[in-house]
Amino acid sequence: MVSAVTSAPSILAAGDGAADLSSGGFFAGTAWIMLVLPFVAFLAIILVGKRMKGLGAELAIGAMGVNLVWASVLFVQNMAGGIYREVNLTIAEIGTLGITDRNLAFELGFVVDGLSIMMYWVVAFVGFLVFVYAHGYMKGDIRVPWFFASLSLFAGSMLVLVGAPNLIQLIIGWEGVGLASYLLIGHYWEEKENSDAAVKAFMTNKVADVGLILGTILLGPALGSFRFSELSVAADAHSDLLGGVAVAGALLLFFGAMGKSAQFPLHVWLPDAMAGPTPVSALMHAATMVTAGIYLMARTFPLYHQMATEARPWMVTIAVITLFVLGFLALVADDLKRVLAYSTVSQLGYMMAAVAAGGYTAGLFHLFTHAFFKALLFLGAGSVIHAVHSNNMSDMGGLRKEMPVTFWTFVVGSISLAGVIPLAGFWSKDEILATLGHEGYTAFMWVAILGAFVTAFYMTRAVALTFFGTYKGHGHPHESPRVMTWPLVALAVPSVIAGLLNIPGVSWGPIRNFTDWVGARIVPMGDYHPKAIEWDLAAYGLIAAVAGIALGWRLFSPEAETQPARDRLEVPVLYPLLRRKYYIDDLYMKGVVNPIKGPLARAVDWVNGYVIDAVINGAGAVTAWLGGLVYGRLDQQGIDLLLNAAAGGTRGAGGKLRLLQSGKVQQYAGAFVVGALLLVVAFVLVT
Amino acid sequence: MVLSQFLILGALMFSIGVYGLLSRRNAVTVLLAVELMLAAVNINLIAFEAFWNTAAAHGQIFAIFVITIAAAEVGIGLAIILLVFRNRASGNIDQLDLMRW
Amino acid sequence: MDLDYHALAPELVVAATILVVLGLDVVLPRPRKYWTAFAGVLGLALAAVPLLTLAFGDGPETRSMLGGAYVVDGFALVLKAVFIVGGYLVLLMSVSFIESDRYYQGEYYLLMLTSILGSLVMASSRDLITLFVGLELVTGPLFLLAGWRKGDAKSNEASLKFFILGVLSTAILLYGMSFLYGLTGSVTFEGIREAAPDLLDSGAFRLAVLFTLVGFGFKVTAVPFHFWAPDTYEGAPTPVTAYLSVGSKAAGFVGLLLLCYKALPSVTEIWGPALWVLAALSMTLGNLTALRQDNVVRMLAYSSIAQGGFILVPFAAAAVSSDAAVIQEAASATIVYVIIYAFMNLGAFGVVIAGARRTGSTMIDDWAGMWRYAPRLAVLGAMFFFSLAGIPPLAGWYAKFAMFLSILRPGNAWTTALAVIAAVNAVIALVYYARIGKTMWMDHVPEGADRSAVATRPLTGSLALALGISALFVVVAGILPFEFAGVFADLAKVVTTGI
Amino acid sequence: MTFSEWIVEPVNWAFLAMAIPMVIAALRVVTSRNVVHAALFLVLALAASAGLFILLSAEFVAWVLVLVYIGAVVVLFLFGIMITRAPIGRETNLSHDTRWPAAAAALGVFAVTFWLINAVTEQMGGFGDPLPAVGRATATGILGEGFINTYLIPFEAVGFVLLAALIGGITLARKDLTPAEEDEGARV
Repeated sequence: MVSAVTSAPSILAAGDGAADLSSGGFFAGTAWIMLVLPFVAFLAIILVGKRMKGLGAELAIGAMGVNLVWASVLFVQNMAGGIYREVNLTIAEIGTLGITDRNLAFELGFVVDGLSIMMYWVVAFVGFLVFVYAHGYMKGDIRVPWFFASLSLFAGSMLVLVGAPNLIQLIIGWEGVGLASYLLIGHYWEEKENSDAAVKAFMTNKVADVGLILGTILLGPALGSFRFSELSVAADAHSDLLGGVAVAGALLLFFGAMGKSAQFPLHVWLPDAMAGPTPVSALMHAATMVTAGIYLMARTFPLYHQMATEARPWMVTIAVITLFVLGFLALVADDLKRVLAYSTVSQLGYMMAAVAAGGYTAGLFHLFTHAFFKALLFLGAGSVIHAVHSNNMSDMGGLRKEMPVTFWTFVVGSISLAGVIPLAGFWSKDEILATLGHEGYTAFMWVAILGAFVTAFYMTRAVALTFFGTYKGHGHPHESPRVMTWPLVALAVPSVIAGLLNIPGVSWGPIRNFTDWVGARIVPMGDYHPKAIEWDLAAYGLIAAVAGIALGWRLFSPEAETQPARDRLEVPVLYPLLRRKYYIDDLYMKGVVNPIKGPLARAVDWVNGYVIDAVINGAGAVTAWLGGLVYGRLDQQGIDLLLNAAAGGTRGAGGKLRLLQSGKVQQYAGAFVVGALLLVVAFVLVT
Repeated sequence: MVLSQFLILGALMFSIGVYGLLSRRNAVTVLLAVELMLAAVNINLIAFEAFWNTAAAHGQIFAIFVITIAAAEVGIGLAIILLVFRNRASGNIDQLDLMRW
Repeated sequence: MDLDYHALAPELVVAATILVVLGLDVVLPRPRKYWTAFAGVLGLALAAVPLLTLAFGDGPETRSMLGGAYVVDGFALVLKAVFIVGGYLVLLMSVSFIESDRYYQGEYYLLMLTSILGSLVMASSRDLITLFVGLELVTGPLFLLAGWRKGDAKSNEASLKFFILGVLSTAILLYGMSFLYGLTGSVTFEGIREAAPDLLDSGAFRLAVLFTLVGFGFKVTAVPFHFWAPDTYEGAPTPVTAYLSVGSKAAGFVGLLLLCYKALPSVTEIWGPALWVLAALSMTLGNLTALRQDNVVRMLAYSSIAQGGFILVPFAAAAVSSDAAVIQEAASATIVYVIIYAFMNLGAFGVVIAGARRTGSTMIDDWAGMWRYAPRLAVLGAMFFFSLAGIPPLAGWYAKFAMFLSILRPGNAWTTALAVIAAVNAVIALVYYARIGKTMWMDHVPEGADRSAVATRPLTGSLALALGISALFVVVAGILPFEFAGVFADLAKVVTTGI
Repeated sequence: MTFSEWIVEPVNWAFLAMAIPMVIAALRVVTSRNVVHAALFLVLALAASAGLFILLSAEFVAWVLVLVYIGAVVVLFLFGIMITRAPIGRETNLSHDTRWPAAAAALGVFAVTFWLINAVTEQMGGFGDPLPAVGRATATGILGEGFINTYLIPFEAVGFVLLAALIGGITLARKDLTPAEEDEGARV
């Protein structure tokens, strides 16, 4: 029942912003290939993967390579001048619903505009490199064809999601991403822990999906269309159709996004999702899955920016809690991938905060740069894990000599993530800070700056514990094969330079800048762009980053690598307490006894040797304690407790209800009669 | 004669049937109680039929169907009771709690 | 007598099949009794032929006979098709099950066919008497079939419990119907519909409507009229349970549809809130209790209670609206859900039968790691359970989608609240469906279980055919749901005409 | 119509003469400690209701009731009682502890129904008026026509209900033969 193909939506004429956008020519018209190819690869791998030399990897890589070509051409075209094209195929008419008399339709199609081109390219680029890397990483693993098939399904679903011109197709892609992530996280399903993690991810996402689906059902009928283009135009025009449902719909969609993008308190699945093979983590954290929520927010940005302004403070609050509170957890984790996972959660908080506060470009730019350095960090971590056969940093150390490529690229990624000028992370984070400040969330801006400090701190710790000091593992680590190292290098380059694409106020001649690229939408986004670099803000951000690195280095440098430093990792709550007790003794000795012994002679030494030391140690201890508190109380106990209580509550209720089933037929009959009687009494006597 | 006297009589019979169904231990007596409830239905039907006094006599036809179906149900019920009795040597239904929860 | 034999042909074929089965059972010696199964399956397949000629032939859309007491229209045809196909699948599942034990084969098929005949009668009934007799024709044989494993005390008990609560529900239903007739002076749905608006304020009329609903509430296992279901489902032979949870439940919904939309559309104030309560209770209680079940049949029993609640949801939507389009959509949502539910639940029971043959157990834990030794069965199981959970692209998602669409359309606070309850329940349901999926796919085969020796071919030919048909439907309807949607929209118009 | 107006009508005496024994018999059905007595009290209650039907000019239904119920069903009951060897004679424990909740439920049902019927009587005056049908005899022919015209399908369907009940009931209730006995039967 496929009917009319519309190359451009009828609404295009109404959106004045789209008037100067080109339709993109051949590559935009055939962009659907990108949505379809991974599924072709998926089927092909399932069918013939086992019999191929690379066990299907070449099919997955090939499909992704073609996608990368398409996405790159579109990316370059869009640099020179904005592209907009939307194609919708009507699959079925649903009919009218709700207050408008417009016919709702179930449509499939694809959209090519600044936002989707950026995402196509990120998914294709990161995906391609991860696939190549995985070819090396998974050598000799179990179920390799199945793994690559699932990986293709993962990327393909994400592309369907990104290319979706309407909410329905987005949901299809969304569920596909969830399904594929379930398969991949549980790839080593022989271990119960892993399959539990897969189920946890699936369940948490499913809970959030209720919000997305309800939001769709609320917005679509009210507007009379599921299309994003119509939603954007209507929101831009402050249409009455959306008036009543905008805030509720926006919050419901946001709830959906919270699940996929791991916003507090729905972040619980993401750290456990480490159970999957490392390439999956890299893909999941950089390009697919977790970015889906941010993408949804960006896709429906006009709704939030123009109509649902009441929803935004709530969203910013949740995002800032996410970025700040959950960053601490990375401080106490021993599992290298877990450190990176908590870092992702925190960075997603940055992106969400930016988009929610009204910084469309800022959020997307951070998504863009984060994709490179986070993929790089995960692949680097994978390389290390591949070498030492352990996820734990307590089994690593001193690897910089054995694994120079991994080491240097990992350092680049870390510094970029920490936000040191002029690497990519600095510029994108700076823009988020500027947006928060400009939109009036000043307090949150300072929290975010503090968050940057924490980020730098834990990344320094991770680098120090992994690559410096002495090796504590077993066996002989060695550099990974070329197939794994060159993706690292390929990712390191954009991790360094990508930030230059969007320096405030700078336009690079014919290729313009990132703001212009993602601004190619059906209506102008109308978000804030700083005209020039705000040097004071940049300085604060930089100071926070450098301070974090310095503190991290001070505490975890090879010289400080003592048993107490380890204890701080392994006994997060207990250790600081012990440490404090020690302080009191110390204070008593040095602060009370010594000054009396030699008040003046020791004064300089005291200031020099103690105050500075104490401040540094104290700051470190407090941060670590906070991390321990958040991790131990809030995450491990609080949230899990909440979830367990919810689960236990329902199970408990189920248990109580179960007792109703006594087995005695006359009790059943009694319930029957009383039930009937109550119905009559309720609806006869009361009304 | 007024209609309500029959309806109230019907209600009384129905309630007595409910009591019997809920309180009797023996399966056969439970079945007897159900027959009382169906008798109440028939009283209602015939009384309403008399009240409307239409030519087509739907109420009486309905009542005859109820009687026939009830007879079939008794046959079915006794067969089941017999079956249970054969396996358990008891006609008491409050001992039937093999399956619960 | 104005009989339209073409319109009556499905019923006549089934009735003739019953007599043929009876005759064969008398004539055939015991070792050849399986011919009765063959005759039953064949007869039911033949009964589908006139359905096709009626649906796609040139005749009138609505064939009314016996003074309007018996009507064959689009609504009746589609539901008859569901009953016949569903019955066909149950018979296929029964073949090996019944043959494998010392069951009475001929009588079994005779009773099963009689019950199917009853549901055919119900779908065409347009007055209380035909509806009631049809309902009894559905239920009566099932009381007996539930006890068909004669030597098994559980089966006996299942039968007796089912029977006692069944006759109680019949009595309450009839008491309600007697008032329905008495207050409106009519037994036809049309007459009741005309008289009902004047009786809206009458308490006795409310009692009549509610008691009648309770009678059907028993059939569709609405809480608190559901208590028989878990015990009976567990104790009865599994194919009978499959039929109970699908055929007889669908018959109950046909009764409810006719009663609510044909007879009582003008008094939605009475049945709407009542069904709202029943839907909310059934979904919640069914799902919560299902969470705690260790036996897959019992879990399916509670899940089917919860699914019944989902099917009741659109009624509440129709009750708050006076917009014909909304009411039609609600009716269509119920029909769609019933049809899709029939296939996916039958499929699930088929998997249970095969799984029980393979593992010798219906405990969920004993099915752990099934994919290792019975991969096809594990795939089918995951498919049907995930379809029941409503995960696209399996048909179950569209059933839930249509249900949510219908309940959200009126935009009333009560319906929205019910939608929220349904949404929460949909998530809860996922937990236990996913759990069994996980057990089959991810857990280890239990220690010491020898899976190689027990029936290595769990899928006998007829069972495989039944599963194949169900699976095909679940996949095709899930991928192309909107192809079906148009048909149901028309059906809903048929059901709700005159509102 | 007031009670004094009502009670002076002779036909109402007839009504009471049948209704009072009927209710008493019904109560005995559900309270008697002897199963056989309970079944016999059911006969009495049904006979009284047959009498009421005649009072309401529904003779055919009344005779069907007598023939089908008293003639067949109750006999079936008595057979059932004897086969299941339910103690013939007094049994101490025919009702169990749930009888008080059961009584409460039953009273609730009666109270609600009674109240609603009264409300109807007040609302719709007609229910309180004398019944028009008294003295009118329904021609049995009307019933016959109804069965083979309007209600032909349920009439046939009832036939199948009875067939199923008969065959299924026999199958379920009969004692299973051992395989050896079966072979014996097969050869004959």
